[in-house]
Amino acid sequence: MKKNVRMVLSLLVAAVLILGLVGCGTSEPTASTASAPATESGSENALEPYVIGAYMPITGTNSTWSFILERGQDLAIEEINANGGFNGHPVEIIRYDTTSSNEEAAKIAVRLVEVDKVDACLPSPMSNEIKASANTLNNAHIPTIVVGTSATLLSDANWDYVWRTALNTDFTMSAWESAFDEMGVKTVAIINSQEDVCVAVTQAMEELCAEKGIEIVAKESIDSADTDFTAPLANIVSAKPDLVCSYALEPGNVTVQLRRLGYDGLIIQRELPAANDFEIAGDDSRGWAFPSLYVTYTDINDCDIPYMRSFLEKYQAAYGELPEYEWVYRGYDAVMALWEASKIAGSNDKEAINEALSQVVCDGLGGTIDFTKSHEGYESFGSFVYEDGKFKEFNTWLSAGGYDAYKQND
Amino acid sequence: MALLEANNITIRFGGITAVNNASLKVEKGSITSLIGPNGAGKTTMFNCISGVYTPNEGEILFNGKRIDGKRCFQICAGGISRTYQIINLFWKMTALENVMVGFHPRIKSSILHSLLGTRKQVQEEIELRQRAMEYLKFVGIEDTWNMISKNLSYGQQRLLEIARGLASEPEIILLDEPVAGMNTAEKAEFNKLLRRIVDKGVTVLMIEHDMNVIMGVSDYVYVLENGVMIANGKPEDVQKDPAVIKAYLGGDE
Amino acid sequence: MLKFVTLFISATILGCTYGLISLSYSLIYKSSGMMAFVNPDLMTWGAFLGFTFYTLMGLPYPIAVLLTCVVMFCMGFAIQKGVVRNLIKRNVTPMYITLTMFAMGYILQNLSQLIFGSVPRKFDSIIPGLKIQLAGIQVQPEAIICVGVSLLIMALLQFFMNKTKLGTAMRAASMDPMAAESVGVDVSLISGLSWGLSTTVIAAAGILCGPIYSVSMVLGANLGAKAFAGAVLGGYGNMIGAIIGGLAMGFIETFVSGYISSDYKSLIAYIVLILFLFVKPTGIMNERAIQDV
Amino acid sequence: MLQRKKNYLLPAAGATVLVLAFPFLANAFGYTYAITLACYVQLYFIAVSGYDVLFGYCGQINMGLAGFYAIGAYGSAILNEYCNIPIILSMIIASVASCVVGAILAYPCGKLQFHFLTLATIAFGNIINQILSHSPGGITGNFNGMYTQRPSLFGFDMTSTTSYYFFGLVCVIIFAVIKYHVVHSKLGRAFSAIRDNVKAADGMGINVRLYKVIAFAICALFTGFAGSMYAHLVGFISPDTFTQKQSVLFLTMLIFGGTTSFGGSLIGVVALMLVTESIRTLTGYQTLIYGVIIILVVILLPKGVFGELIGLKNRFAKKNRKHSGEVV
Repeated sequence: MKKNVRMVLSLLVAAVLILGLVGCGTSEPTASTASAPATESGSENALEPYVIGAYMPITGTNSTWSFILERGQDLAIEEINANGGFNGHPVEIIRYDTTSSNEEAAKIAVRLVEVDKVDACLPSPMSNEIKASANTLNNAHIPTIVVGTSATLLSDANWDYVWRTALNTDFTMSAWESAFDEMGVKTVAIINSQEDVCVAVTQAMEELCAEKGIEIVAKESIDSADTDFTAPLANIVSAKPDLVCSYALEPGNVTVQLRRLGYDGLIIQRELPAANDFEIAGDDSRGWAFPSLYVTYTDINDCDIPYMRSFLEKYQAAYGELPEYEWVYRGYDAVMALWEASKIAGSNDKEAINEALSQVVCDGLGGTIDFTKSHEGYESFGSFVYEDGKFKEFNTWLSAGGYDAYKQND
Repeated sequence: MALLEANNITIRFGGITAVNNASLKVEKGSITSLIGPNGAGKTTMFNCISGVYTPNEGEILFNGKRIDGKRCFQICAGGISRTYQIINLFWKMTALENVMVGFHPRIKSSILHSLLGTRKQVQEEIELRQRAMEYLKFVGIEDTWNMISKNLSYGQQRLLEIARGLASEPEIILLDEPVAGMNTAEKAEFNKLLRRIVDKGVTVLMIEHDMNVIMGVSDYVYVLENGVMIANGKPEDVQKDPAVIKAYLGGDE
Repeated sequence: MLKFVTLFISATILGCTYGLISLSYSLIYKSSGMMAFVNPDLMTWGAFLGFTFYTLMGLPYPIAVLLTCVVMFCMGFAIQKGVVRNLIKRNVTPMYITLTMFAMGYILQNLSQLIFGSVPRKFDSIIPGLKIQLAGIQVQPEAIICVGVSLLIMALLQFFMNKTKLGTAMRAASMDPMAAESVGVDVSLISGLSWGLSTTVIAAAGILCGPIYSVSMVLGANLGAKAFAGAVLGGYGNMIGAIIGGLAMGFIETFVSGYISSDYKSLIAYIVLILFLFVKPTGIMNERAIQDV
Repeated sequence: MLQRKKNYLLPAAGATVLVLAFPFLANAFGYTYAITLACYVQLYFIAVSGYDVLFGYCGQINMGLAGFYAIGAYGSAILNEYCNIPIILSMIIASVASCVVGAILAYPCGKLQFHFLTLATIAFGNIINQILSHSPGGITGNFNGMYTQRPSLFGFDMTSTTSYYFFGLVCVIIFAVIKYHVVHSKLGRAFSAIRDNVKAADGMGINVRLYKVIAFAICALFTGFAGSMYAHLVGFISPDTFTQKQSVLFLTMLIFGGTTSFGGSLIGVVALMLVTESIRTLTGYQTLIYGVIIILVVILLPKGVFGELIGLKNRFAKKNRKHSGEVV
């Protein structure tokens, strides 16, 4: 009996292989029909769907917030399809999982271009995965909107089909230029993790301090896979800085341990921390200051920006809770910018849409998205401070003397 | 001068002296036997000669040169090959491949040649295949050349191990209880094989229990008991030596 | 001086966490002769289960710990019965068992993401509001509990494995299943128990580290890798060695990142591991549980 | 022996025609993605063949294969970037460097037993990963990774995947020939002897320590070259590709296909590639299914798919030989 069980099984495995071959041949992606002109019976505008490809780390080490980025993209697509889609064509999205690996991202990009023949693409928020795959998309002239925040992403390789609707960390320094003078900051300490996003913003801060003659008394780098930072933080606390810049990937643990070692001054973050970072930091998150396009809200009435408010209502209607992390805004902005371009272009042709993208000026969740000057959608942005449970606009809070409570060694 | 000399060898395993001041000489072209009751230290002596153990005291000379302290593969390459009490074949390889592994120290083509697969190396390989078949024929199991050594019969495995030992063209071959588990017909056959090995110019040092195999074929006999060499000489005189009879058979025959 | 004390305290806490995980590696090696590459993910599961029982369901901490240990014991038992026993029965080469361990690690990691979600969560403190000052440094009460419990478990396991009947039976079963069977040891039950016990220890490590380092999908993976080094350092398979090795790793790491640079913290940990493997594979406690090295 | 060669000729010829025409067939059917997959299959086949020499023939474990893969990739990228050595030359130098590192690592590993050899190689893989992400002077771009170019041969740039496919094909043939020679020479026999019975191998005059070092070195050479091929195929490398998950992938491919055979490595690589592609549409469960497949194969097909198919063939051949009255 055992012998033919073995035989059946190896035939079974062979069948799986052939199925696999067939599988990636015709590629039945989750959402869209085959790319051949499908004569959809029933729906009134029987037009070919406008296919958007998307990939992100849904499983693996960097997959923490992918589900919220998906929600942002899905919400935007629902809204677009409700209002006539791209020049009348319904919009569909094909989503793949890069399992947090650059090689998979590179292969997915080729698959999206050659098998699924997508009309536009929304790559992963992970900068390394973008760098491994964007070339393929650019060479195939596919309009691509990235949401990675790494400073050198677009400047390194000038892709003329790749645009960005997220904050470029290089631009965040101008927020602190005037603030440092008003706060009278003399010495700064920096602790950063190794990811390129953090390294880039650290270099930018070092340039700013050099410019303004502020002394960097301590600079420590940590491994974001780590959980215990007592040693580097002890160095920072004993250097008695006026201000600490915490450019760690996950600020929660760093802040808790920093506060525990006795530093109760202002902590400058790289960008808006996630809801769970606030949860982990608890009341230690008092005094977090960060440049950001937008903030997350725990209560919908705190939000007074009309465009953001309508988005939050749509999100709450769809998911019954407010978004916990700003990736949802990035996903939404990216798809909306694409939609704006399709309106200007009047046709769904890749070249026309890419051309139209360079004329897009529309309102996004973080202010106005403006591609006319460069491929960076957002150039200007605000900065905020988090105190007793609320986000306060940094400059108004500063001029109202809010900083005095955090002054270190005056 | 003897081909192989082991002078007052002592081996201790954490307090127990397995072999105590034993010495033996093996003349070239002879069949020398080493006999003794179970646990007398015979296999330990063998392991010491073949480099598995290094003796605490004493020295081993092969063609006048000291070899105790050298590692197994150096001793084998030097010309001493052996078989094992518990059969130690390469189980997943065929009989032919087992014998070809035996050729290893004698293969002339270097590692680089093997990597590049030069014509000379390929030629040597083909020639090796033929010689391996000859060795199998020599011990009489040539029809099992393509069978995995695990599936051979017990007797065939014994013979294969001897064939493999001979393959490295040694000057002396150590046989560790070669006829254990063989019936009388196979034993008689084995005696003829021993003769043929010696005629090929290979000296034999053998451990064996079976008295009439030893008496029939060995030129010189050493008797070991509890690690001490209690007697040596021609088979006939050793047989009559009272100390041997007492140690071996516990009193009368 | 203040810096030294801070480093010392944090090194002890980190060391005990590593020690606890090394304990589970040594225990499973001694009782089933296998390398437990799946333990890091079991630890993440332990942490998440504890988090669900304690924070989400609001059960008191001891009950949460008990429930988690029971669930994890059954999981360990199931893994042994379902997969490991099957493999040993087919006496596959040991390499396949290692590969299966990694495969199970991937399954557990993906499952934990599907069930518990991928977002790192905060494990509420066990005794809310209690702040302990130790030589001027504010220390989390959970850290003290972690240190205490790991030393306690070490002592218990050392006693259990060497002195009790069941512990000796476990060791016998792993060293020579046939011999153990012949003297009346029900090997299949015993190896199931040894797996269950080891999974419980790793789950305990998970629950104790949860409050200190916040519960996240990669909690196990990060700490697990260094704990291996600790286990080997102390002598693989020796319970006291596991704690000593774990502590040593904690101190090496903390003081290296404190005084040299935190960049090379993991690099030095792995260099220590590989050097010990080459120079003294039996570790500080000279544990002979390993087959001939 | 010669008689068997004759009836291998026909399928071999058929295979070469298919392999050479593959890219044009793929283009014809408009399924060019398969060429990219084929490029990955080529480089993984080289790495897995090297691993087969080490694990299949010599029985030595190496769970730090990603380390050699990284040395090949980064070595070639750095040599090309900073010392602007032409790419194909930099690939060769990088794989030789990986080979040397393999030999150096293998010497102390020679005396380690199974479990500790696994641990030592895992530690080696992690050390290389840490060195890459905190490299002295940031030469490897640490976490930001490095961009790499496509190789060019006699002025002909291999930007298109088809050209890289043929370049890969040439490399596969070269390494397959090397492996064939290694296996059918005293090296191959010495390795199998060590795998089957170390004591007997030592007794038969094989310097076990030296041959283990050679096996490690050959595996490192193959994997290093595969790493450099990967670097120049993808165009961007960063430390988080060369993790332990990569080493486990190599091992899965080898065991999935079956050891000690060309067909085994090939089927293992192709099967894993196709399975990953086909479960790609089930986003969110990919790693779970990957783990389940490994366990299923290990439990149900211990000799690997190829091993089982060979088993089937023999059993089938034996049956009809009996019917046709031939003496088995």
